[in-house]
Amino acid sequence: MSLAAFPFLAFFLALGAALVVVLDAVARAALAGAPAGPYLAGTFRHAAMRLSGQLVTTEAPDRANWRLAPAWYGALAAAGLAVVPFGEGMALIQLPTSIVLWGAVEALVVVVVFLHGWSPNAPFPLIGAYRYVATGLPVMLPSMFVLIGAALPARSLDVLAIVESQREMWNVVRQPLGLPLFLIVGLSLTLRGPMDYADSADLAGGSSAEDSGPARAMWQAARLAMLVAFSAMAATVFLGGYLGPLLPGPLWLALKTALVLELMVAATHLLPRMPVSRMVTFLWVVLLPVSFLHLLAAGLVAL
Amino acid sequence: MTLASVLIVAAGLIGIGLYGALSQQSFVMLMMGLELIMNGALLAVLGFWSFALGGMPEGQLLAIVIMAVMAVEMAAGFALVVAVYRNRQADVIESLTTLKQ
Amino acid sequence: MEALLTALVLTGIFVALVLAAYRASGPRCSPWPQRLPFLGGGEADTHAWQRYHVRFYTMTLVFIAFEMEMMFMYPWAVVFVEEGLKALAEMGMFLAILSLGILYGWREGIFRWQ
Amino acid sequence: MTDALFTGLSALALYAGWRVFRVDSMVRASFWLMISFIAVGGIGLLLSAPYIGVATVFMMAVEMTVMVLFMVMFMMNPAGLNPMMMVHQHRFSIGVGVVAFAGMTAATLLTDLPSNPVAAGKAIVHDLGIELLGDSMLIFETAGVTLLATMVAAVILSARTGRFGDAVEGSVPPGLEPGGTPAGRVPEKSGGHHHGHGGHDHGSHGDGRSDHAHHHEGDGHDSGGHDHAGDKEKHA
Amino acid sequence: MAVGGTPVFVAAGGGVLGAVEALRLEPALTLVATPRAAQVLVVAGEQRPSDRIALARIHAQLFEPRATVWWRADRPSGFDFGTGAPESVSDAAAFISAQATQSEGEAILLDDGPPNPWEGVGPYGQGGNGMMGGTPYGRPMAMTTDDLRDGLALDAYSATFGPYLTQWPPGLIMETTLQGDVIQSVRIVEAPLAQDLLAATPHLELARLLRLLELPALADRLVRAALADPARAAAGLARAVRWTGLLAAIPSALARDESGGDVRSRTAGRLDALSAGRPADPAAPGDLAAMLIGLEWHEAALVLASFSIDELRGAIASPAVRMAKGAA
Repeated sequence: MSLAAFPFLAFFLALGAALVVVLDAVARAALAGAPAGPYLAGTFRHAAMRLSGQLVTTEAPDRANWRLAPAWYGALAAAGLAVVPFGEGMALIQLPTSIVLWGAVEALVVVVVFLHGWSPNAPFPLIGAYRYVATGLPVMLPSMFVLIGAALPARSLDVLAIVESQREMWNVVRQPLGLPLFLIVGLSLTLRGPMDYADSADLAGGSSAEDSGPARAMWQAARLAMLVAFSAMAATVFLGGYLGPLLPGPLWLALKTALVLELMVAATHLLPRMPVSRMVTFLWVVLLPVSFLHLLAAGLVAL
Repeated sequence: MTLASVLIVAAGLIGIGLYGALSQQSFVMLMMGLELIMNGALLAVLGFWSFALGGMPEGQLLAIVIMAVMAVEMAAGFALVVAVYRNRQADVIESLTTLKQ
Repeated sequence: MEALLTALVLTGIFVALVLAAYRASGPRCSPWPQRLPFLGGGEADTHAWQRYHVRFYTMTLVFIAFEMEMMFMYPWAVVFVEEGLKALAEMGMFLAILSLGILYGWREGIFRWQ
Repeated sequence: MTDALFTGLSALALYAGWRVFRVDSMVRASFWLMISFIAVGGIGLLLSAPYIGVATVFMMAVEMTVMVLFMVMFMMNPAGLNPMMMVHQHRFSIGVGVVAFAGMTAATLLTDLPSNPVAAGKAIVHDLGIELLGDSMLIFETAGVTLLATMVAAVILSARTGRFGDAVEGSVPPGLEPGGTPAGRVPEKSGGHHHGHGGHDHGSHGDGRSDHAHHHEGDGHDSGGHDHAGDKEKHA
Repeated sequence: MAVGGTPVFVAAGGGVLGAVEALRLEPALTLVATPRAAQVLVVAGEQRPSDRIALARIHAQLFEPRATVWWRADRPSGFDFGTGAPESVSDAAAFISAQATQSEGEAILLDDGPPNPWEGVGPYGQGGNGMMGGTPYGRPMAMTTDDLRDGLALDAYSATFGPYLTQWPPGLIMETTLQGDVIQSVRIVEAPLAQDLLAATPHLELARLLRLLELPALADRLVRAALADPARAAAGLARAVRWTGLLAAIPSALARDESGGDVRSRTAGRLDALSAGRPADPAAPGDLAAMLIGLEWHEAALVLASFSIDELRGAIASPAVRMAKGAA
């Protein structure tokens, strides 16, 4: 453990989340053909107001799980970010198997999102929760293949070793299919755009349709935190993490994370979301074979 | 933390699991009991591996086998539940036993 | 051990944050009309909690069997470069066998809504 | 510190395991079981098993999610809105549980346990990888075939279109162009108006022919619920 | 993700959908899909007298302090709270946004009581008996029925949806029974309300569909183009929409209408109309309720959005079509 990483973790989560809000507003305004300024001002003004609203309940909710779901989601984001090294040896959680820990975070996200949708005892959240399980489970397969692919040249399951293995060449070059596959996983982890099966528009907000006031604000904040954690992980696994000339490591990581954030925001606004059964078939029949190919290619390159 | 303490905790998990597996009327709840027994077995294996086998890789392999057994048991068990429910509209163990006759 | 402690502390921080946010919020109790689940103005006959008809249940069973392969793959990845083509061949066989199961499931239509 | 963590995690594992059979909500029961597994995974970390420990969390989170789906699907009153106690031979089960625990504890305490702890700095995951690959392909082959058998068995038993259901539907190959229409949503030829509404478009991937067959076959087969449904509708 | 101004829920009635879409573009407001997220309820357009209770429910579901604004709408009797907003879109937006902080709170119109008595009933006082009986917490539990698709008789969830679901055409009320997320039976209680001319442009019809496919930014762009000049050919815009892969995301052969078109082909037709600057080709939904049966919820929403509101109204007008239960 490197306690020096703790302030970086806090900064990353806070600044990253703010950056996503800005990027989202800019992307949305640009696509809509409108100035971004007014949207941005409103967003920050209303975040504070939401926090003070009433915490509405439903007829017979599973209150503990409903109220704590945002906390678990945020904690998972933090735990995921904790395995990311901000500099040489500067990861909060150092394990010889830290990519397996990231995998566990992904699996637990499915649990948390399901609980969040199940607990209010209302139809739209319920449908959202089940939809998310349908896509959240199979989307873990490409994710694992991609991470294992990155572990091959590193000969280790440690994220630190994966970064060090990229000194000569970044994984994004060696394993070109990896980043796009991993981005799809990220969209699912953070319930965004084409993979937003939990909080969907056709369900009036899905798993968060019954959230009000601080519960809603916290859930949205946790989603942002997860987005930052995911982007940092993607930057670490594919873009060499903290590696880079001249600038200090954490700054390099921040820049690369911002780049991945931009990709994620763009994908959110530019790709449509298929009906869920189509997506499940797509995940198994298209993405899984593609990740097989990815692993094969990564293996051959690593040999 | 000694091997004995780990094994006692494992025994506790197995005991609770046995209680669940024997007492629950519903087939899916029975599977929960079985999983809990496996959980105890997993802990015992990890304890032995760590304290008594000097980190022999076969110990870890045994843990993986336990997990595989759990996965297989769950997949087959639930498939059976679906098949029975489709025919009988019930999931209690009694209906499974009548199915045998 | 440090990893466990770190995870516990991070979880504690987030739980505390969320609970603090709830504490600062407005009135607590909801009258009955406010508790009605949102249906765009309509009303439900029953509780939403139900024996929910999962439409993808066979897919999940295949998934847990397939996902076991991960348990084998992680350690495999560590020794892959060392063992070379032999490791590649073994994993290729393994995945090929499992893929048969997925192909069979696809043929039986388990990925679409039952 | 390690001892404190071990004690805490053990207590959590046992408490969560006990809650599994005491809560009314099936969702809570499954996730209590998951917490029990996570606690054991944590103990695994303390036992210097970084791979098995973390992988337990990963695998069990997934398995318990699936568990929840099926628990909610097939248990009456899945959310526990009405308190319930679905047990039989209760006292006997408690007795067996207690006796098993006492027996194993006694055995543990009375046996002279061997001691050979894991050496610090041992390449644990690496050794496991070498062990898995082994001299022959035995482990991977066995695991692969077992899992394949499980998958096939699960599909046959649970899917309605399995071998015991509509043989015709099952024998129609899916569309083979992965990029195109993966769901096999080929436009219907004549099946559409057979049952008078577009809803079954969805249920009839494969192709129009299979859809047609599906509905005729359904009347003659004794494959459970579908017939049942058909009968009800006729009566209504 | 929440971007923008005051979160408002618009309970849209008749003759106002185009104006509501214009309101959506105002940076001072963010239109949300659920009253749980809204600081202000905006009641817009002509309201059916029969929707009074639905409106009162939506009003009750807002979090406190409630604020209501009436915009281009007459108040139904009994709704003697809230303020009227100015007619013009930009003035209304500023006015509504200001109400968020000025409201003192409004009382709920509906009686405060559970739908069924439950407290103290039953052995544990939870309102139920046995495993499934009674009305625990004021509502009965769902019971099993046969299923259309795979023969597993699990619980069915029956509810009235609408008329204020923002993802559906305003005014549409359907009594729907679901098993899981698949529609088992549909009874159309009320047809959607007639809307203004702007709502019938291909731009706004596409925008409704794009929102269901999680492309809200492009939908806003379409609305902006429609507000500028709905008759002008917008080939570039149509291309931008096509490039998202929207047509590939829609399942093929979904909800065949009488002329043989499906959701995908109707959407493609709208895109062609958009790039040519003409109205879209008409389609005839036929038996709408039957068309929705057996569909997954998202697909059903896509089907509804793939017809124009006038087409839906026309299809529902004949009384024979209004009743359709179960499978044929």
